[in-house]
Order: sequence, then C-alpha cells, then structure tokens
Amino acid sequence: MTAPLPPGIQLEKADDRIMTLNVGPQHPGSGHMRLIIKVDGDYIVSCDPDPGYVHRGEEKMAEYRNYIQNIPHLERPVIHDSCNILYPYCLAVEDLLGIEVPERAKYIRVIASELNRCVYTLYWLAIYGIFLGHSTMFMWPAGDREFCIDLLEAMSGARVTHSYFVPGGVRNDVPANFEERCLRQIDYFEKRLKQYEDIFYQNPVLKQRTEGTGVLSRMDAIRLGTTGSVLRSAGVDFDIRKKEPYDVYDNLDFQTQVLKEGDSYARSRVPYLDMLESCRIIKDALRKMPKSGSVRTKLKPNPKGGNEEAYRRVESGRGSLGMYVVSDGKPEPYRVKISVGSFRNLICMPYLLKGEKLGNMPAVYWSLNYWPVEADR
Amino acid sequence: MSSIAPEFRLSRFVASLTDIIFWVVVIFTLIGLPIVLILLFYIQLPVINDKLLTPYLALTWLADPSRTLPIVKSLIHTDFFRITTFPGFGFAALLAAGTIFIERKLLAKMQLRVGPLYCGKIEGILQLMGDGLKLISKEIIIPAKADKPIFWAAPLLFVGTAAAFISLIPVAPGWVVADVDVGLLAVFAVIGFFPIITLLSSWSANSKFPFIGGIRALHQMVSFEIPLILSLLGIVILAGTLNLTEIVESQQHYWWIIFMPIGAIVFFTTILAELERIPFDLPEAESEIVAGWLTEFSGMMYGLVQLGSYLKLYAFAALFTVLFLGGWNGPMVWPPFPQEIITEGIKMGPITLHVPGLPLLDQEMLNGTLWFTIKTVGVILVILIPRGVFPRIRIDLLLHTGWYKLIGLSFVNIFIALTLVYAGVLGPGGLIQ
Amino acid sequence: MHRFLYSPTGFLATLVGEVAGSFSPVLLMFGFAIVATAPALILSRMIAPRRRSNPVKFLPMECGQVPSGEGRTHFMMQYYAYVLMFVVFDVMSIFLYAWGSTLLNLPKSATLPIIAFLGIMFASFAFSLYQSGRRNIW
Amino acid sequence: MSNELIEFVLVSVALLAIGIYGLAVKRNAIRMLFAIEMIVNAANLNVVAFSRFIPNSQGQTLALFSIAIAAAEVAVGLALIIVAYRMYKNIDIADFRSLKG
Amino acid sequence: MSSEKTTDEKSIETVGTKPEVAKKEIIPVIEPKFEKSLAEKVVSKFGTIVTIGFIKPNRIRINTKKENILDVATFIRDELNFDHAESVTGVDYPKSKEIEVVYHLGSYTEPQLAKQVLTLATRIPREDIPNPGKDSTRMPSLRDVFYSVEFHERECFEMLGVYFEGHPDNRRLLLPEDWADIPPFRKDFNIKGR
Amino acid sequence: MSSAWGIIRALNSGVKHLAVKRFTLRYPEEKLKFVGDGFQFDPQTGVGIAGLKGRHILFHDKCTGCQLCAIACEGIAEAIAMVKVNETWKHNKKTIMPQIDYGKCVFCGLCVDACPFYALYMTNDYELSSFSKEALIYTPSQLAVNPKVNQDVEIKIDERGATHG
Amino acid sequence: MADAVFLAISVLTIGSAIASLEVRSMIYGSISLMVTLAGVAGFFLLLDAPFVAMFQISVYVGSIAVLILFTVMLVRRELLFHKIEDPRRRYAGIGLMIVIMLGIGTIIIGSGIKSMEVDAPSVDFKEIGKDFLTYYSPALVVMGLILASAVIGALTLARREDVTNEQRTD
Repeated sequence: MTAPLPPGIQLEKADDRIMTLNVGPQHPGSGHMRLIIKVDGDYIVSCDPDPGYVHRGEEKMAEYRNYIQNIPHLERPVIHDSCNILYPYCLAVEDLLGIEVPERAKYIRVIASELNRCVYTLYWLAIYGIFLGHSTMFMWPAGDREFCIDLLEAMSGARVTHSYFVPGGVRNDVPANFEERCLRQIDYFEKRLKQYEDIFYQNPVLKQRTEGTGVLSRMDAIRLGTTGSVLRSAGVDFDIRKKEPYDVYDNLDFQTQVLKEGDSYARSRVPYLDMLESCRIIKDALRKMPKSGSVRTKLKPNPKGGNEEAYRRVESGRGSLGMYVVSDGKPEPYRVKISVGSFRNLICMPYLLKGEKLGNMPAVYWSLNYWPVEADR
Repeated sequence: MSSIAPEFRLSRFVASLTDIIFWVVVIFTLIGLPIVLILLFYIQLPVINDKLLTPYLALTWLADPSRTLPIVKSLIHTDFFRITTFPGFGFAALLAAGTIFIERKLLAKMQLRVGPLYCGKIEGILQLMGDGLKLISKEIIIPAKADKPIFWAAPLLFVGTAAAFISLIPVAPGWVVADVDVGLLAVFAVIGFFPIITLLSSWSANSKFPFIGGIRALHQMVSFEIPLILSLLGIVILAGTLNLTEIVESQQHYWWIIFMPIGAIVFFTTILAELERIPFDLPEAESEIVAGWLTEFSGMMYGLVQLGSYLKLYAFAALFTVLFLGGWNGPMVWPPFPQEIITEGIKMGPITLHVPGLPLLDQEMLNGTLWFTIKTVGVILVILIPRGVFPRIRIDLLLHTGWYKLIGLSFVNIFIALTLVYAGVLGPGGLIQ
Repeated sequence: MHRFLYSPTGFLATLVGEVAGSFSPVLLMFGFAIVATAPALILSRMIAPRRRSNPVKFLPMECGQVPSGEGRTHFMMQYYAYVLMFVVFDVMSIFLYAWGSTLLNLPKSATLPIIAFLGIMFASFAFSLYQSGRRNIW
Repeated sequence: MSNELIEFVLVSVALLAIGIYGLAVKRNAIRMLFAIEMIVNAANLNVVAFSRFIPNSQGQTLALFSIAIAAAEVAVGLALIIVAYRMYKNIDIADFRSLKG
Repeated sequence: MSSEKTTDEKSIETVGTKPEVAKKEIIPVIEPKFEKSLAEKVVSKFGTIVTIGFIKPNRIRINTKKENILDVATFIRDELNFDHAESVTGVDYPKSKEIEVVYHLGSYTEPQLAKQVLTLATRIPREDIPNPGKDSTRMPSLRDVFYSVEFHERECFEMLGVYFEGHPDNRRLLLPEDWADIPPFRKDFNIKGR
Repeated sequence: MSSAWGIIRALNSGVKHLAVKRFTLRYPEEKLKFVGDGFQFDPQTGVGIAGLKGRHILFHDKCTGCQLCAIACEGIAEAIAMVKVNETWKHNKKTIMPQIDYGKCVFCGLCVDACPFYALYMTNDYELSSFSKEALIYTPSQLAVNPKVNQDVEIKIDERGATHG
Repeated sequence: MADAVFLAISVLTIGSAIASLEVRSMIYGSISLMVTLAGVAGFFLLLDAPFVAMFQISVYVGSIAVLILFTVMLVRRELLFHKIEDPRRRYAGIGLMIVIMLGIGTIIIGSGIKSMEVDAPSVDFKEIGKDFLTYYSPALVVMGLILASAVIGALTLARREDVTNEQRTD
C-alpha cells in the first residue's frame, strides 16, 4: 500500500535535495501534532505523523470513575463536539445497565447532537478557511457558530462543555420557548450557510487549489478503514445514522451526503452538506418531538453494570465514534475504549500527502477532518 | 520568575529614556552641529526678495510672522522637502499608515466584526501607533547562526528600495522627487531589487522556513515581472514616452484604462503578486511555511518590513493611477486662491495685513494632489478587497497563471495598442486627439 | 516642465550632468529612507529588553523541535526553469521597450524585424514553457 | 560633461585587468563567471564612453546587444555549472577535466 | 430502541471471556438469525478453534487462539466480507495473567453487514514485569489482513506492551519519546493519587 | 470563463457583506442574556431545570453538610471541599458546608445534581476572574451571596442580518 | 565635485570587483559583483546613457544577479568557502593584472584620446530604438536567435533526467 510518487521525484537517497521539515507542534499549519515531512523541492516525499502531544489518557482515567462521574471528563477530547462523544458512551452504558430512555429525551438528544455537529463543523471549517489563507472564511463560521452555541447554551447551560447527556436521558429539559427560538435561529443559520457557497465553495481559486489534490479512491478509503466525511467523499454511502439508527434517527427525514471525487474539495464539502442536512434534521425533530414528558430515567446512586461488554457507535462530526465499555460488575467500568474517527483517518495522512506539493499540505491535512485532541484522547 | 520576566519599572524606563536623550544631545552637539555648520558653507542658499537667505536672516524673519511665509515657501520648493515630506517619504508613509487602518477596518466589516476599537477612543484610530510602540519595545531576536550583516540590513534595504520606488512617482504637476526621462525603466530597475533583498534576507536567517519562503518569493516576483513589464508596453506605445510625468500629461482627455482594460487587469494582478498579497501571499503562507521569509524577523525589524511593504503597496497603487487612471488629471474642484488677498492683503476690520509669499501652493498642484490621492486610495481599496474574498493560491498554479495566462493577455494588450496606432485611431494624426 | 526654484540636486546636475543629476534624488530618497528608519531599530535595540539567559531562544524556528540539519541546504524547487527563462525573457521585454517608445516615430517597415524577433521569441517561449511545464525532469 | 574620456577608459582597463586576473587565477567556476562578467562590462563601459564622446547612438546600441548576450551567456553558463555540480558534486574547474566525452 | 433489545436478549454464552467474575443470571434470549448464520459460518469452517463469545443484535463476538487469528481474520475478510477494523483494543486481566486483544471489524462494501460489528478477540500471555517487544506478550499482526489496523496496533503496542509480529512499524505513537515506565494501560499502572 | 464568473460572484458576495450588520458582541459593555436564573435541579423528578451553569449559590438554610456534592466532585474536579462554618443550623449538625475552588471547577453541575436538599444551585454569574489563585476559592459565606447581573442583550434577527443587541 | 562623484563610483566599482573575486563567502562575492555592475550603471549615467544604465540595472542586477545568487545557494555550503589556490599561480595572476593595467594604461594615456573632450548634447535614447529597427534590424533578429538558443540550451542542460542513477562519489 504505497502512494505513487510523481515520476522524477526521488525517494530518500544520499542527496542534498531532500529537506526535512517539522510541521508542528508549534506551527500555524498544524494542530497539536507534528508532521515530519521530507520535501524534494516542492514535492513531499514522505510524511510521518507524530501525534500524542495532547494525550491525556482518558481511557485510563475512565477506569477510576463511576459511570456518571465519567461524563464531564469523557467529553474533554472533543469539547466542540461534546454531545456526540458522550452519545455512544451513554448508549453503551444504557446497554450495560439496562435502562430505557424516555421518548422526549431521545429527540432532545438528537437535536443537541445535531447542533453540536454544526458547532464542530463550523469550527473545523473556520480553520480550513484560514489554512487556505481565506480569512473571511475563518471569521464567518466562527461568528455563525454562535447561533448554535447560543441554542446549546439555552438547552444545557454551558457554551462548550455541556455535560448534557447522561445514561438514561439528558440532564434537564429544554426551556419554555425553546422551539420557536430554535426554529428562528436555525432558519437564519441555514440562510447564512448558503452564503458560504459564493465566497468559498464556488470560489474558482479554491476549486483550482483543492480539486484533484489528495485523491483517495473508493477502494483505498475502504481498505484504510476511513470514516465519516473522508469515507463519504470517496463515494461510499455509509452513515451510521442511516445504517444503524440509534435513538430516533430512523423516524427522521434526512439523507446521507455522498460525493464521488474523493479529493480535498469533496472532503471539505461533505461536512458542509452535512450541516445543511443537520438543519433539516433539527427542524424535523422539533416537529415530531413529544411536547411534554420525562427526559431522564432516574438512576440509583452508583449504578453497577453487569458482567458484560458493549460496543456502540454513533456518527459524530468526524465520522464513526465508537465506545467499547467492558464492565465487571463494579460501579466503575473495567475498560473503556474510545474508537474515534480522527484516529482512524490519521492513517490516510502519510498515504495522501506522499507525492503532494507542499502547498497542498494544509489543504489535504485539514480536509481529513482530523481533530488532534480527539485522536490522542 | 524574575530572571525570565522582571517587572516593568517606570523609574528604570524613565532613566533609560533620559539616558538616550542625554546621549543624543551630546552626540548632536559634538558631531551634528559642526557638520551642519560646515554644510551651511557649501549649500547654495536660496534668494528671497533679492536677498540671500542666510541663517541669520532666516532667524530674524522667523520672528516676523508676515515674513515667515516666503521662507516656508522657499523651503517647500527644495528637494529636501520633496524627499522628506510631500511627494516623498512623509506623504507615502502617511498614506501607508492610513492604508493599514483602512485595511483592518474594511476587512473587519467584510468579516462581520469590528476591528480595532479601543485604542484612541474613536474606532481604534491610534491602533497603529500602539502597534508601533509595541514593536519598538520588543526584543529583537537574531537566530544564532544567522548572517548578521545581511540580516540587519535587509529590512532597511527593503524600506529604502520602496522609498526609491516612491521617488519616481509624479503626484502633481511638477511635483515629483526624481523626474527621470526613462522613468518607467527606472521603475523596473527598482522593482528588480526586491527579489534580491528577499532572497538574501531569507538566506541569512539560516532557517528552513524562511529559506523556502524566500525561494518562493523569488519565483513569484520573477515570474510576475515579465507580465508587469509587458502589460505596460501598450501605454508606452500609445504615449510615445517613458517619462511618467509625460505619460500623465498624455491622459488629459482620456485615461488609458479605456483603451487598455486588459492591460490594466494584467497589471493589477501582477501588482497583487509583487506585493505578496492574498491570493498571492505564498511567500508568507502561514499554514505551510510558518511565516515564510518573515519568520525570523522579530520586533522592529518585522515592523520595518511591514512598513516597507505598505510603502510598496502605495507605490504600486500610485503607479497604477499614474499609468492607467490619468494621475492628477481631473476637473478643477479646488477653489482658486482669492486674488484680492495677494493684491490687497487680508482685511481684518480696520487693519489690512499684507502677507508676502501667498499663495503658498498653486491651485493646480492642490487640485492635482486631491485627484491623485482620491484615485490612489481607490486603487488601494481595490487592492485590499481580495484579501477578504480569495484563498491563497498554490505555487504551481501561480506560476502557471503568470507565465501562461498573463503573458498571453499582455501580448493581446500590445496588439490592441498596435491596432489602435496602425488603424489610425490614436497616435499622431489619429481620430481622437 | 516646472523647474525647481532651489534644489541641491539641481546644483548636482550642473556638476554630474543633466541625466545623472535627474537620477540623484532616487539615491537620496533611498538614503533618506534608511536614515529615517534606522533610528527605529537603534531605539528598539536601546529600549527593548535583551536577555541571553536561554540559548534555546536563539535557535532558528523549527516548530518547537531542536533544529535538524542545515538551514541553508541544497534546495531546489521544481520551478528553477522559470528563473532561467526569466533571465532571457526579461531581456526580451525590455528590448521591446526600445521599440515601443519610438514606435510612433518609426517607419512602417520597421514592423517586420520586430515581427521576426517576436516570432523567434514566441517559438522559444513555447518550447521553454513546454520544458518547464514537465515537472518530472526538474 | 566635465569628465574626460580617458578616465572612463582607465576604469574599464582596470576592470578588464581584474577580470583577466580572475580568469587566470580562480578555479571556482562561478568565480570565473564573475570574471567574465567583469570583462564584458569593461567592454561595455568602453563602448558607451566612446559613443558619448563621438556623439552617436550606435555605441549604446552595441552595449545593449552586449548586455543581452551576456544575460544569455550567464543563463547557459550557470546551467552548465549546475550540470557539472550534479555530476561531480564540485564546482572546481580542475575536477571537470574528465568532462570529455 | 436499542436499549430495549439488549435488555431482553442477553447472551448465554460467555465462554472464556470473563473467567474471574461470577456469571450473572441467565436471561432467555432469541438469537438474531442473520448474526447467527454469520457465526455459524465461522464455526463450521474452524470448528473448535473458535468459540462464539456472544451473539446479540448487530454484535457478534468470536474468540480464538492467537496462533489461529491470522487464518480466522483472513476467512472473515474473504468470506464474510468484513473489510476494515474499527478499533483494536487491549484489555488487561492481571488475575488470569492474560491480555485480551479485541478487534472490532466492520464492513463498508456489503450493505447487509453495515450495521454488524464483529468482535474478534484473542488472549495472549502477560508478564508481571513487562518488557515491551522482548517478552512473550506477542501475537501476529493483522496488518496484512486489515490494513486499517496499522496505527491501532501501534497504539496497542505502546499502551499495553503487546508486540505485533510482522508489523512493519512498531514505533512509539502517542507516548513521549522518553517514556520509561510500564505500559500505561495495564492494570498495575496506577494513576497518581488513586 | 466560468472562473471569471466565479471570481465576480465571490467579489460581489464579499462586497455585499460590507452592508450586513456586524454580529460581534462588545463584551464588557454588553452582556448576553441567558435563559432563566441558572441551572437548578429537582431531586424529586431527577431532572434539572435549564439555565446557565455559572457560579454556585449555596442556601445556608438548606445545606445539611451531607458532603454529597463533594463526593460527586471527587472524581471530576476535586473542587469542592467541606469546611467548618461558624453558623449554627439545626439541620446542619456537623456545621460543615462546601467551599468551591473555581480554579478547579469545570462547571459540569453534577454537584447540583447530587444535592437532595435544594441547597446548591448555579447562577448566571460567570465573571470570576481574579489576580490570584486564592481569590478563586469561594467560602460558603461568599457562595451565599446572590450575584448581581445585568445581562440584557439578545440575538436579533432581521433583514440586514443577525446581531447582538 | 564631479570628480568626487566619479572617483567614488570608480573606487566602489573596482573595489567591489576585487572583493567579488577575493571574498571568502560566495554570497558576499555575488553581492560585490552586484555592486560592481551597479557601479558600471552609474558610469553609464555619467555618460548620459540612461536607457543603457537602466537596462544594465534591470538585467544585470534584477535578473542575472538573482540567478547567480540562486545558483550559489544551490551549491553546497562547504564548497562555497572551499578555496584551493596555488600561491604561485596567484602571484603570477597579480603580476599579469598589473602588467595589463600598466601596459594598456600607458598605451592609452600616450594615445590621442586624452584630448578628446566634447560638449555636444547627449544622444536621445529614442535613437537607440530607431537604430535597432532600421540599420541593425538583422542584428536584432540574430539577437532573437541567440536568446532563443540560450534559453533552449539552458533548459536542456539544467534539467535532471539522468540524475536518478547518479551516486555521490565523495
């Protein structure tokens, strides 16, 4: 499995032409990670990702805390997508503890997780904009993100780290006039999203720059085990919300966004289309949500899981996010494994960057929808 | 903690300031004054009202306010004034500073934010001054293995070259620092220095990212210099001269942009590339190569490079105005100086004050400056807007644009000019004249 | 043409000749800009703190890692051909100025040699663009 | 014009002599290129100086041709040096002796 | 919806998965048909080499020995069309001196299998004083079968000290270069203050 | 040609936004309005009441010193410590009450969930910055003070764009 | 005064010409060469040939110096400071230089051009364009051919098709 190099570009050899560049960790073009890049002139000969700068051992920490106390710190890897990273944990723990979730809570969960997907994707898009030198595309999503953050804050009481989902439902009910406010803001937000087309997605400079770069073919996407927008931009129709619907996703009306090209442009466009789809889901969920009812199943203090294991996955902003929880009958989980999309997409990086031009490095790197903190856990 | 960042002490700061002032005074009195006195013997002194303006006479006249104006007028018409203040460095630096403020505010508006706000009470108008103070008080760090002479000289040379470029721009009739017969060629010669300075500074830092940035800058500037040169050939053909003042004077009735929009577009694109502005800011692409050739510059060195690049921005915008938008040409909107003040003096009730030396500046010049400034600021605005609209381009696409599209378009422009000449539309004996 | 009322460079022009005199303000402006901005550097050097406690501070930028290898290496981009081309076509384009500035005074027959010149240059331009466009050989 | 022709000619002679010295002594290919440039410039200076003192334009024309050809020569020369450097990893003229064939 | 099913249908078989913990009460379950057919395919091919851990809706667990894991994985990839690994997990069982390595396999190509996650688990010996890469805690790498496990196995190696034989790139991934302690995800590595 | 059209569209879009209202909130002068008075919890239904998770407020007349909040916090941030108070309450035999270190608190609100006596709520006050670490530790008497907040800016959406205030 | 300017430029030119050959660092040598060429341009200005002077600056300083600098940076660093010179050869070279200077200098000073001094107005640069396209038009075409062959030759030489199986010998 090696990516082809353009003809005439040398592989590593005893030659002066090869220059080693450390991209990161203190680099405006990398997150909290390092890419060791070898360039021959303008072409990247090899790329070796070196993550781990923000590794904090969440999985180990989870073994020392009970099922409820795990909630605030398990969302730390992706504080911009904190609802979605708690979602599989809650589902898995509900499996282990045998709890049923009230119907209204399911809808609230869906709304919160879709809003959070927008929050994450806009943050990601903002950084994608500034990576490509488009400062307006940095400011607009960062500003429009506030719509979703305000809604989430009205729901959960916190702007970023919500700690909103718990096994058995959600922490609190939505406020009184939430639905009309949500509808109004989401309508405007959708309008704003459509304005990104002109200045960013249909911008010929951007298209020239990203189309045809870092192409991941369908077969490679499957073999490399990619997920999320990387997979769907390569033409594989796989969305866990459709394929393995959790909570109430099977009742809702939405489509999976799939593009065929597999290049940086398609990879950057799929999350954007997903955001538009999220708006649809939120509106639909608001319509179908039961108007009243309980939102949380009461748990015993220190609930104990059975002697079994559960693996549940959801579709987060970066793709499939799985939680593998092993219980041994104690209040604390025996082992928690977080299988994150970022880490699964990391494997593409050396493959895609090999043979690319140095100028494409940020475009390809960030289009992989990679969140360093999440990948390190 | 104190070894890393000792607290700011006002007393120490004041002491250092007084130290500096003391040494400046000492050095000036010991070295500067003798030089000034010696120079006074050799400088040809102006003649005002049939009297040679000796320093003594100047001092006596300064005491009499009605006589200061001739001195000021004579000073205004010296080359020293031209170089330092009006068409030269001061004017350009003022416009450059304005450009920085306008850029930040305009970009902020386009991005739905506020921009500088607090510094200077009114919409952050003193932000630039604050930034300058900050840069001056920052430590200058030079990498260990850097080539120190080149590294120190590069920012200064950059500013100097930009200033030399400015000296060639005519602002108003007769108001140009250097009125050169082959002005346009001189412009090309001056532009040719920028890639060298960039390359040398990037080389001298002994760091990888500046080196890559410098090489990119070299490729970019070099590739866009040919379309830049070729796109102006049409104007030279039609105007029949290389002197920038004469080119402006040839546009009294119509601007060259009317006949050569293609040339204007090509020239504008090359301006963006030569200035390293988005979408062509590859040498400073921060997500790929940290800050390109500016990576190792810190403190005031960075400030000087920024000053140089904004001076360069002004110079290119002014060149665009001069070549395509008719320079200072425009309807006379400046009110004429009231004639009776010159002949009869200013009447203030019973007293009539006779002021010799009025008008200080003639109406043509003020009107020309007004038009020139308006047009230049307009061009600067147009140069600033792409920064909010376009992402950065890639280097191979950039070179492709430069070598394939822009050179082709500039040849199209040349052929348009030739057609206009040979079809008898323009030129000697043409239809429009 | 407006003459200067009083100008040291006008005085220079009588000494070094009209042409060199008209160019001298360019040099003077160059010098003045350096003289006017150098105090900023000197002042900064005097005011700003200078601490040499940590030698790591003076390492070249390498994204937080200890620099590996030389900063000035044998580094060649795949676009070296464009620099070579620039040298030749820069000459060509300035040659065209000698023609363009006098075009209005030239006889019509003078177009022929310039067409021949341009034709040759176009041919070589096309060839060199083809060559430099082949990235794999650079 | 207050300078005399002889002064310019003497400067050009000095440049020529330095160029010849460089060609004779230096073995570094790039330095030899520098020396060649100096000789060419000495010739240009001479030509332009004479054309100024016999007032006609042909000397300047010749100088323009000469500069253009020098540019072409430098392009080819540097390309040659790069090829030689690639083959021998050196730019010392003495090492290029095996360049035949 | 999902919690409903899992509470009702729990597996009877927990063969060899958790030896040190007592079994809970047995709930009668209806095994899902499709999942069962998949599991039966594996069992019919390999017989006693493999054991079925459990069969739940959308989840199958297959336990095997480390000597046979390459064959089983190849069979699962070729015959059952599971084409990628979602994660590689190591679970440390210090009481039985074993480390369980769990592969979660999924499929993108087969629409039927989209919701299935096949859990392939194996147990390898564990040493009290670990010496990652040089002791008996090793197993064959599945990188040639599922390319996507490359980074996951690297992580598993550094976090649990499981050496994967045949992996081309057994280097550090997440931990700092100067990490000299025991692999941190083992149970005998304790967080400070806990 | 299409690329030229795209460039014009992008420029047009950029220039049009010069007329769109700014979204920025000028923070110290304007403060965003929140829903409700803060996050509260109803132990009987086991469900919280929506609100901002800001600084806590402790009702001394309800706190029994049961330490449940401290136990809940133990695995999360270890921000809550039980300290002696000089007050005497009938229901608080041990005369201990929570003291919260906001240098550690993550504002998850699980302590509020843990309190079965309606004694600990969260308020809309989020401006807690101080110059020293010690000032971030809020004693029970400091926690009892009801914060004064004037937050009155809301998102307004109209034809010329959305804006804060 | 004019002599002072002339003297300054000639000292600058000749001094930097010597420096460009003798400075250890090749980068500084290139910069000195740039100064030499700019000094020659200054002479052209003194000779009332602004077109040639500007051509000199924009071609020599603007492009040739850039190319030289760039090529110098491509060559490995230790080679740039590496200087093997035969001292005897060096003295012979200096001797040759002095002989040429003195010999040609005496010849020139002895010849009649010392008396040549002219007050005629300088030639307008537009004459050059006319020359190019009328009398020297065949030369212009040949010039084009030379430039074309130069760019083709340089591009053909500098590419590196055959370099893949090259190994470093030292």
